[in-house]
Amino acid sequence: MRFAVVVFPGSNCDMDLVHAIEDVLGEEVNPVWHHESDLSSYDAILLPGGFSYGDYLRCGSLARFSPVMEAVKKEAEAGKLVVGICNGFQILTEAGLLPGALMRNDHLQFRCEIEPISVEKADSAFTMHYEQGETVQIPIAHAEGNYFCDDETLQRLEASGQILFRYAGKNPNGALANIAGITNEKGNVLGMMPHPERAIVDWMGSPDGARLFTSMLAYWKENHAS
Amino acid sequence: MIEPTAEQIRDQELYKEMGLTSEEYEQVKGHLGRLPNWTEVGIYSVMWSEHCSYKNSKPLLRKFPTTGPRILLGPGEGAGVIDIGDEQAVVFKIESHNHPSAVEPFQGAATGVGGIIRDVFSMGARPVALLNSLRFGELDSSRVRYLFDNVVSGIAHYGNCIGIPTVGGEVFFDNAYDGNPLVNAMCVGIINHKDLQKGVAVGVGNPVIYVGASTGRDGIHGATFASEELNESSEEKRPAVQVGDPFMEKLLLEACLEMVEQNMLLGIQDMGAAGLTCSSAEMAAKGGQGLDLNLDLVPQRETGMTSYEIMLSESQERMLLVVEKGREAEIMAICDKWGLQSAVIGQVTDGNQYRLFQHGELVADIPVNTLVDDAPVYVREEKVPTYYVENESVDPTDALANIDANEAIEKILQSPNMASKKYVFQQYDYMVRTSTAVRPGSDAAVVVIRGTEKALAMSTDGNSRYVYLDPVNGGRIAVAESARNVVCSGAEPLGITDCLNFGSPEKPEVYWQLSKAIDGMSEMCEVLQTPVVGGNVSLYNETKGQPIYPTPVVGMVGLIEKREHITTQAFKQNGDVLILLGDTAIELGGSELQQAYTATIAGRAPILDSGKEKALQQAVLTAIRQGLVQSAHDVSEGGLALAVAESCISGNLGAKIQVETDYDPTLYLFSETQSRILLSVSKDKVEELVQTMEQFHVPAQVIGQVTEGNLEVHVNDQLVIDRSVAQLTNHWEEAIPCKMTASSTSTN
Amino acid sequence: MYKATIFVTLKESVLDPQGVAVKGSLHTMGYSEVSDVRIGKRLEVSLDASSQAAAEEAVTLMCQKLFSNPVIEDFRFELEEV
Amino acid sequence: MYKATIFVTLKESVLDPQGVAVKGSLHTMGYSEVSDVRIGKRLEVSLDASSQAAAEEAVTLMCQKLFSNPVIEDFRFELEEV
Ligand SMILES: Nc1ncnc2c1ncn2[C@@H]1O[C@H](COP(=O)(O)OP(=O)(O)O)[C@@H](O)[C@H]1O
Ligand SMILES: [Mg+2]
Repeated sequence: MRFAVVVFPGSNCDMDLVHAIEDVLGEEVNPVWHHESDLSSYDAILLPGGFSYGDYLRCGSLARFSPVMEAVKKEAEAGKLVVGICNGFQILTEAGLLPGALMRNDHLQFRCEIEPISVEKADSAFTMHYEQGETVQIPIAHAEGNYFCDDETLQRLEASGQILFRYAGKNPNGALANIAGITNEKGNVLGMMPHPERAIVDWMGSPDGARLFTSMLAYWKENHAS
Repeated sequence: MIEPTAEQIRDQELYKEMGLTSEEYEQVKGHLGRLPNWTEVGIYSVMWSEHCSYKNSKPLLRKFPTTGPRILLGPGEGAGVIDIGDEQAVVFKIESHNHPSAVEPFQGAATGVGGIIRDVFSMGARPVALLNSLRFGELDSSRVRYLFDNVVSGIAHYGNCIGIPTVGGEVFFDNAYDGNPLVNAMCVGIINHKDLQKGVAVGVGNPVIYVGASTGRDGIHGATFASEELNESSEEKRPAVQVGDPFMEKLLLEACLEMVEQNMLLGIQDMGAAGLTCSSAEMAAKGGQGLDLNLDLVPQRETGMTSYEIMLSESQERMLLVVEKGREAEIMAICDKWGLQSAVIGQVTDGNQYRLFQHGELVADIPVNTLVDDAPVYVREEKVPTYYVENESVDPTDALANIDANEAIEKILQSPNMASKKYVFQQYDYMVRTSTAVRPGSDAAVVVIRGTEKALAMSTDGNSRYVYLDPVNGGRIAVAESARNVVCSGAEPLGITDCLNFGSPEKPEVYWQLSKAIDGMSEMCEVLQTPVVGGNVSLYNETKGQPIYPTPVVGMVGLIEKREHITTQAFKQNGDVLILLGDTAIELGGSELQQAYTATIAGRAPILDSGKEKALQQAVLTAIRQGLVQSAHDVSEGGLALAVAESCISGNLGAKIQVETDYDPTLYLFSETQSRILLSVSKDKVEELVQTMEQFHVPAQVIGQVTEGNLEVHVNDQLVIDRSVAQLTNHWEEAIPCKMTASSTSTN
Repeated sequence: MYKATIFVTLKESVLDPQGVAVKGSLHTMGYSEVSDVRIGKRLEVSLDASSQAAAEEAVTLMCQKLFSNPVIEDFRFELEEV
Repeated sequence: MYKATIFVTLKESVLDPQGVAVKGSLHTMGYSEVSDVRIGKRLEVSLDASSQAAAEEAVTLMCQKLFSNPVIEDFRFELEEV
């Protein structure tokens, strides 16, 4: 399986993701500069955390116009797995690949801590190695993770099982319905505020994030069992 | 603005406004053999400011030990460099941004972080961690809350955005810092030996290249500002504050490291204090060359900037490079990739002249060595302060009789100085780069080195109350405590960087504090074999004529050989045996107990015996490497009682302590005697541990065990502390948030 | 040359935590007479355009595509020739 | 009841990194006609006051103490009775 990690100017979790894929899966993974216009040779595309373009104006708003985003859209439509983590999630919503918006944390401060996260749906491409309803420990680190959408969108997200992760402890940012991560309708595009790549071995504080990556590999293998 | 003429500068003594004395002005005249013009006076004044020249501290700084078998580069360059094996080295430095933070806390603190990061990557190193050390007045003041909140979010903003984890630090509140907060930032980087860069201009005819943000009128004369006392008119020095752009710095960082990797650079130096002036003059002086700069080629953000303004601007996120002639295009290509602006602005010349041209005219022409090597040096008068003499006869215990230990522990856990600093560090991204193995909240932070079994432990420390009461012992303790923190994490201390925050050196009492503190620090560094590889001096920290407490801050870095040696302060398991290392006397001068119950400090600080300290640290490191230790925590502020409480809280476990003493139980439990460490050890390892301690002649006393119940302390068979850990945790965690939410924060 | 002054505000229906916090601060500072605070952005954009209409069209597009997020924000602008 | 609309902007000589980044993006999006972008805040404050003069005084104080830092920012406001 081949992974691309998109590097925007100001991305800062790009190498963390590359290392996580190497360490957890040992699969091929390449950082891809934001000028790239063809991602067709990759099986999965990861948009890392950080402060693309300084997160000026609104988080993710400037990155969305990077040339690579056209290619990301194309591959998402083709059904490839796309994951946006933290700033990556913000970019995906700004780009319209996921519904809603991520606003400033309600307490207005940046928040970094390991959070209990509940897995709301364990039969997705990203969560098949988790138990349904399981609570896992995954770090968050953001100032703008306060998920918002209109009522109608929320109902649709709930009804079609697009909410994969919710905060299971005290809501750390004011997110609507404790939402920590959602997919698109087709289920191949995931955006999440928690950082699974920061929780892959015990010394990091929790190994629980690793299973997100192993799930993706298992899903891909299932669908490419030739 | 019309610039004054050379004659006006002389006749109206305008150089004084820039911080030059009459004698210094005469020296400038002598160096030039004529009257200096406005630009030249500006250049001399910043180059000869305390911030750039260390003119008041240089003779004292020579006392520090700066060499050792592992030291690759000591003080002098951007940051110190220490070998860690495998052709790798650690690069680190601390720097102050006190005065800018006092007038614009968010940007002042943010640009302080930005500056120290540039110091590290201009050495060719990849920055891997940030720390800080902060001092404020007390949180009851809304101005202090405003400063505290904004300094913390400024630090968070810069570090989080650029993607370097802020893994540790310290915060201390005391009225001594009311008008003059301290903001010290430290950066730690890792480098391959072969990538080490230098800030030199060499090779006649080689181009000088400017990279990064364009130059504006911000921060003009920042270095001079940093070298003056704060007063009412400081507010008018406003343009001395800059706005930082961490996004730009991230691009600059990646671009520079790409140039380093491709071995393109002959010289690189960041434009920090005194901007283009300091970087270019120092590079030329170090290279033993002259330099010509054409200021018309300097990227400018504003129109109509004069040569004076361009040279003295402290606009952020800028770098100066010298490369071999002919390689300009390669540099430009990397800059273009990262969307950075770059320009060839001059060249290295034969000889010793530092020449600036603007609009086709020669606007400054200075022998470059006179800016750097011939800066004035002052040895000031020292005088023992009367408070020090008076304190000789004060016995702190007189005022501390009959204190209930239960009440004391709750009170002290809630003192903002001892309370949890989670309010602060939860705003820092301490996990980015996925290398943080010990997060904020233990004695030292630990960052692993990818691809090896090694890790770095790091800590910033400095108890200024001790230094005030007794600068020699206080200086020793600052170094010893930071080393102890690092040892408790399983690391061998390697070396320190220090930031000396003091009042005006022109006051003999302050100069005495500085001199004595350096004596104490030097001695401890010598004994622990942790040389000083770099640092920063911030003098004139006074408001309304009142100096701050003398505040040397020590940034210590240690090397952990194997990941399995990483140790934290948290208790690990019910039933583990608690062992107190070191002897306990009753030493309460400058203690938390004294502050909490008398609201003052008096007497003498605890004594530190450097030989005992060395033995203790060696013994503990040995025991950790032998795999005998479950948790280790240094006993410092708040004494044994606080050390046990903190280990309970971080491990979410209880403890049952039983000790005997001839002293008053509360005094015993809260005494701050130095050279003590609290260990927890599993039962089957106790014997071996005690043997190891005997080898090093370190007193070891079994004082109790880890439990799942309350924190219970029995002194002479009498139960003096009995509190649930949940309750203590709550007091400890809520203290600062409570103070912050109870009331508003405003700018004034 | 035209100068557009653009105002981006959170939609009425969206909670403005920053506004709420500022109001709270004002109250503890003693300004209890303040009943509401809302915080938005003001952008000043200088641009060349062949006509007022052309400038207006360009700025509208920039607002829709970049300056505001329609999920949470509204915008409006003023345009003057300079 | 009064409504104050307050504009807080960075001083002319102070770097506006946000404006610079947005301008850069506009250029890559093809809007090369944009020569400058500066970004500031706009606050709407509703307050009770006994007179226009009293409201003006209160808002001025709030601006100085809370809404802006005079070291790097300027402010100005409009006040209307509502
Ligand atoms: N300003 C700060 N930034 C980051 N971490 C901090 C800060 N202040 C305190 N901490 C963290 O909180 C913990 C306790 O700090 P402190 O009480 O100073 O410990 P110690 O007395 O052991 O040096 C440490 O892990 C420290 O790194
Ligand atoms: Mg300590």
